[in-house]
Amino acid sequence: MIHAQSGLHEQDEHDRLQILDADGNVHPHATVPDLSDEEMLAMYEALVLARQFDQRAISLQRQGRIATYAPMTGQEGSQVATSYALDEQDWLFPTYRDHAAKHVHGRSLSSLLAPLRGHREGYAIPDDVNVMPEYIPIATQIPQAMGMAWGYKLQEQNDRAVLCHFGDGATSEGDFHEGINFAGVFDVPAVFVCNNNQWAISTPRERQTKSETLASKADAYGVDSIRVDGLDPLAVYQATRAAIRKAKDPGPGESRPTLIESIQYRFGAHTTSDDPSVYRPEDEPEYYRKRDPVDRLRGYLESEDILTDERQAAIDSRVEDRIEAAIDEAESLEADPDDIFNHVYDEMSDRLKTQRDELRELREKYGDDAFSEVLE
Amino acid sequence: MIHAQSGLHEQDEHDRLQILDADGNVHPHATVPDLSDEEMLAMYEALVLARQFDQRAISLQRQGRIATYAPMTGQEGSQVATSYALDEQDWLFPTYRDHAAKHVHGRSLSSLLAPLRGHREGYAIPDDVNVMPEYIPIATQIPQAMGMAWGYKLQEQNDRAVLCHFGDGATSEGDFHEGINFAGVFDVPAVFVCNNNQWAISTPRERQTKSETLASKADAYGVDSIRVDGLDPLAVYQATRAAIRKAKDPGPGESRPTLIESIQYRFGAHTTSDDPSVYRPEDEPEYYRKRDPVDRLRGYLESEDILTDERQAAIDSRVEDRIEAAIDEAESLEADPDDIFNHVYDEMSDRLKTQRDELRELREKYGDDAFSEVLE
Amino acid sequence: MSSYAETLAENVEEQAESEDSAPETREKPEDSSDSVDELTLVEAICDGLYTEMSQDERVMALGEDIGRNGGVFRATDALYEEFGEHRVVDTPLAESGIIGASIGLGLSGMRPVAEIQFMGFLYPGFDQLVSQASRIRSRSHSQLSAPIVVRMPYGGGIRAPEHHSESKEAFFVHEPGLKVVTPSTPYDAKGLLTAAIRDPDPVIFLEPKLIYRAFREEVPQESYEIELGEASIRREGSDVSVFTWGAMTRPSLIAAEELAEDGIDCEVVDLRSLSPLDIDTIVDSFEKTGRGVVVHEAPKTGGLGAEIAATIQEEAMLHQEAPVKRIGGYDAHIPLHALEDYYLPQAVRIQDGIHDVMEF
Amino acid sequence: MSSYAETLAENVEEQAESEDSAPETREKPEDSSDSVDELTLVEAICDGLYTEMSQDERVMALGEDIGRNGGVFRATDALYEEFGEHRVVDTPLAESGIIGASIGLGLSGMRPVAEIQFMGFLYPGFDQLVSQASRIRSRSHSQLSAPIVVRMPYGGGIRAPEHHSESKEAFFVHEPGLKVVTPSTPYDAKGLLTAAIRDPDPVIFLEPKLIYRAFREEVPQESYEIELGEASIRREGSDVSVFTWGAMTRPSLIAAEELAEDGIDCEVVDLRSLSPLDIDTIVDSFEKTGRGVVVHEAPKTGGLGAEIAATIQEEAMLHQEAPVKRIGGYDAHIPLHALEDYYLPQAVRIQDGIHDVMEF
Ligand SMILES: Cc1ncc(C[n+]2csc(CCOP(=O)(O)OP(=O)(O)O)c2C)c(N)n1
Ligand SMILES: Cc1ncc(C[n+]2csc(CCOP(=O)(O)OP(=O)(O)O)c2C)c(N)n1
Ligand SMILES: [Mg+2]
Ligand SMILES: [Mg+2]
Repeated sequence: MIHAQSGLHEQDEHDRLQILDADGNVHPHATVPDLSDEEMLAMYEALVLARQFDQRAISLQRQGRIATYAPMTGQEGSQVATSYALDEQDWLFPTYRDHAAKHVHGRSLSSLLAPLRGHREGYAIPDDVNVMPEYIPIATQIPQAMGMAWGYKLQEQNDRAVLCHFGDGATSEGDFHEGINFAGVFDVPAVFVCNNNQWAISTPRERQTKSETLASKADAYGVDSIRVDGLDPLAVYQATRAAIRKAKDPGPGESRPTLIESIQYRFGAHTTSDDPSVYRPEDEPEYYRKRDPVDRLRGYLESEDILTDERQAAIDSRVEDRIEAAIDEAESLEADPDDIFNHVYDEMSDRLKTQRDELRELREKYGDDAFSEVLE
Repeated sequence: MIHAQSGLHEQDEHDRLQILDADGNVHPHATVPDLSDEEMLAMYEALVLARQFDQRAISLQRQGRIATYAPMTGQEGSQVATSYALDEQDWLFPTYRDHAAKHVHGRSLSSLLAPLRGHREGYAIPDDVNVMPEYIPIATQIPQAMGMAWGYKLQEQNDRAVLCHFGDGATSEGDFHEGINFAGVFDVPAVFVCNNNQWAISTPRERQTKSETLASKADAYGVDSIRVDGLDPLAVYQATRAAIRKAKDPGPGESRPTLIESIQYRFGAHTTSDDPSVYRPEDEPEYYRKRDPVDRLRGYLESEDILTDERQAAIDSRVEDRIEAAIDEAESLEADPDDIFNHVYDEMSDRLKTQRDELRELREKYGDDAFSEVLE
Repeated sequence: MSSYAETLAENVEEQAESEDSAPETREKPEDSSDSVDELTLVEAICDGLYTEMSQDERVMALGEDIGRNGGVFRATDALYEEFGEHRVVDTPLAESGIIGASIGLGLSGMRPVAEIQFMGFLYPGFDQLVSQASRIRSRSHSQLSAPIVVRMPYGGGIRAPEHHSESKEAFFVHEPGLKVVTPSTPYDAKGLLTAAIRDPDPVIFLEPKLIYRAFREEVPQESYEIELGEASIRREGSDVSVFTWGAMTRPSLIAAEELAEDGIDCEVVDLRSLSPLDIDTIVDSFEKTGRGVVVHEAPKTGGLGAEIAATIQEEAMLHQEAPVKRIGGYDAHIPLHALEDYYLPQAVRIQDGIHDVMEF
Repeated sequence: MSSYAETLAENVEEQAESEDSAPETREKPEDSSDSVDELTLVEAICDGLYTEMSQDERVMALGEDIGRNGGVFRATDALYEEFGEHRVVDTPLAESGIIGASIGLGLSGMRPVAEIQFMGFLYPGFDQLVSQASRIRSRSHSQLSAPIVVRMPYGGGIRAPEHHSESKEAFFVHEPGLKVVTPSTPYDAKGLLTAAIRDPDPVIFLEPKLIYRAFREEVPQESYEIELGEASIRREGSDVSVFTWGAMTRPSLIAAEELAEDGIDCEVVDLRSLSPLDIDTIVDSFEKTGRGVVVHEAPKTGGLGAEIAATIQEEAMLHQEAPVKRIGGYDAHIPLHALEDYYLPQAVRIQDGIHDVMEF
């Protein structure tokens, strides 16, 4: 029963940065990051939003209103915290699971839903938002994020860093290796966040690699690394903030890039098409549910009297409204068949023009129903 | 002057296995491998042959009698030693530079020259020789060697191991990462030998990766590793032999795969098309030439009275004869244009048959001169 | 809704259903001689693997999530339970590793069947497949070979995310040393897979995922081979030849039936084997009808339609009553699902194209 | 020896010479307006890089051994000395890393020109190029793009080892979002490279290494562009159109001259741009002559010749007096050098093929 063991693998918590314990109490020797009450509350609200968004998205998928969705419950604490640690001008390279990270760094909620409704418009990035479209082919974003960070360094835009997300499974791909090796060689201002949720679909972390930890893989590239409790938003914030600082302004002997292993757990399925009961024990998530990042931050904020019942109620209702509005917006998007051809090249080639015109004629002749969307 | 430093990087020798010192004396605490005098002499003869072969090959290339050649002088000690450490049934995955390793494990000298004369016959492997055709695309052999080792393990052919060569540059490729990671996960009987000759064409080792050592990259895969003085044939033999033993019959707590970093130096050019004076200081090889593997083994054998002047003379003349014979054999090979089509599939497709017949007709019609080989 | 769209809708519902609910583990009957099962295409693939693994110990499956999970499309359903973790192996997430390992396994005497989760994720392993597996034979003067199968779902139409709807068979067809096949029916799926596993050379086995569960067909429980390199005429006809493969076979047949009502008699040739191509069947059919279309999902430019059209004009120009028309994906990336039905050849486009060719 | 073989022999000798001896560092004259240099093709590439890097700070070069070593073919000769290690960068040995990095550099505002040492070593980076760079624009709805150039020597004929003689342009032409060009003269080399660097989309710049040093031509020192997407008619003729590109342009021209003596008047069209194809020029030429051959080094099946033949019969079938003949590499791996002259289209094969087409 190799598989069944996996969740337990990461349950020794002494080897990672933690600020809050499982109940949201500050560890005796830990220092809480220097954030104002408002900032703490904003981060908490983002967490509540993320949790709520995830549940709504799953049910939208069940209703056939969006396509396959990758849930993030259990991982949103780390996502929100890493994006909070960014400065506005920093870039974010997200995966298909990093909905909350994207939103916190500026993407609208409706833009998160648009691709799930089949619209590539959701990947169009407003000029003032530094979030790449999500990466689905595993690990491909790593050399690209490295390259962008390198580019900013070459251009001496020293106030910019790049943060790149990927999963535990991604560490097995060649692109992880090549990207982080380049980062070490060219000493680029990039922060690599490995969201180790302990499963790559059905493959547990310890079948992915015999490496003791994922963080230690950074040694192979002369890159700094740190392990952090990914269910502790404050710890993730602190580790990421430090890494971003170092990326932009390394002290003597410090190098710019950092690999952060954020140890998390995927509470739910890999995607809405996945059934984890086939490959992992039903009770495996229990341990982690007791360390729920939302509960932990709430616990802390309540104990500090930062969060009151009133504030919680206000947050809940704002979150509710924003998600509803986002769904409405996403569902009102209409697709334009010309867009198939519009974004292939800066200037449309003659052959593409001919093809576009052909499709226009066919639609004219037979009507759009002849092409009607399946399941819509 | 980043480049100019490179050779010095590896000159602290305390971190690697050594048996012979620079002059061929046995280090005080070292143990000489358990090899008979005859075995020692055979290994030495292979070294002399390798050195001689290399010089002849370079001059054949100068005369236009073979195409671009990758010299091995300085590295033959390690090549010969690794192949000596193999059992007959083990497989070898060589690169374009591993002429001596191939020969010691069974490939004829003329088969080494044949591809350089443009004949793929040189890659045809006699049934009783377990040497793959050389790999030119860097690092591609690593996952394949891993796979073969895995296959033997699955088939419980526990007396078989696979040895795979590659260079320092190869460690940057994704295939290095993926292959060795699999080796750790599936615990396969493979020995990976990184021939760190400190240069990948013009790129020095420390621009290849910021990793402290190449051996330590194995930690990222939970694979054992060792650094060895690659200019010390006895040390390389000992390390490889131990790794092969462990691959086949791991002791309790031992894992099968090993990464050996064999620290060497390329005395000459990358290939006969390369001019190292463009990118590295002329005197960089000096340090290593003083540690010449042939001289060191000769020194040891002489001091032990295993090698006498007579024996040396006999070796020299045998080597000379064998190389001459090999050149004659390689130069007598004739190419058959049908072979273009013969080895694409097990059974030739109709289209290939048509194409073969077309070429036959053209040759008939216009004569082979119309296709005459350039430069021949 | 066009009839093709309806057909699609059925497929996709079934698909979605089976993906969202826990998969059933199919029972294997004890005595399998002479028996047939009614199987879907993906079940027939699983059955083909099962049959071959039962008979030949050297055959093993490897890939991402193919073990306990049975593959993301359940193509290896229950094989892990049957054959154990050494013959049905979940690998690390690394396509070059998977294909490179398969080559090595093949060299050691195994018969590896690798799964790549989607064609769009093959590319990190492109080098090992296209530049390495393809050449083991030629570079060793036939002393060695790479007896591997690389399976991958391909094609669009299932509302999938980006990079999940690729159809780039042309890449593999252009590389000497590789064979490429794709079934359009459950029966063919098992027979082609069996032949692919037994073939001593590397075979790329493309699985049209749009029709993984589109319909059932009788599939013998015992093993059988469909020879690689042979096309199948799915519908005989005299007016125009439609050359297609994989998931496009069904809309082509639908279009043919509709056109029959207009008095146009289509011959529908399912190529099955994309490399080597069954040129004889292609040319014979064309010489009979004098008109042809090629239907595929891949972008038109540089797609396999070009090879077929070029071959026809080379071999049968004097029979050509009209240009061979290529009805393909457009020269753009396949869009997300709101637009993918405009991108993929629909029965309506196929009919229209055939009309064009008839009226030339 | 045929005249083509002689031409080749010259090239190769020059080649070998320049590879075996220390390269000279070419001096750049101070005032470069209106001046011309007599350059080889590889020098013109180097000059194109130099000119563009001098004018645009965003342009940088990266790859294996392109810095102090000036590239294994000296295509970046002296650029390291001129622009320093931050703009002419030796990377680790990792093609996916090089192309992935280039995409990111492009996104940050740089204009990276990546060198892949030989086309046969591109495949580890295939995913980043074909599946990533190609889509940055379409997946971001044109908000982002990948303004990168990927240069690589390609083609056979230089007695190179295995994997050094690839000619797989068809792979890139089939992928939407990529542009593909290849020069056949020094003048075009500089002009196309300049246009490629300035293009906002990813451009694959294929360098016919067989003719890197085959001949010299006047090349202006100042910068100029040759528009991507435009073919060039190298020889006008009325009897038959020869469509070719890269290193095959020369044997095609040689064949045309020989055939002129037999009274056959060939038009030789150097496509230059393989994606997008200049279909107008191709079709116009064909409509004029009514006969055509395509000459390329790549394997015939699935090669670009198929696309050209398919397009011609689609657009100009009624002008077709003979099938378009494809004179390509065979459907086998290019052999080692003892046989490569049998594999590559030689002038003799081209002539023979044109005779076939004339006599149809
Ligand atoms: C190159 C590539 N191969 C395979 C896949 C299919 N796939 C999608 S998600 C996934 C698992 C990823 O695991 P991990 O990196 O741990 O991220 P997580 O999903 O757990 O967040 C796989 C195999 C893919 N998207 N890309
Ligand atoms: C995938 C790939 N990229 C590039 C090359 C071109 N190339 C040939 S040898 C070489 C350097 C290899 O260096 P290293 O691995 O250190 O081996 P060495 O030649 O020093 O023995 C390069 C870049 C190649 N053969 N394969
Ligand atoms: Mg994971
Ligand atoms: Mg080296």
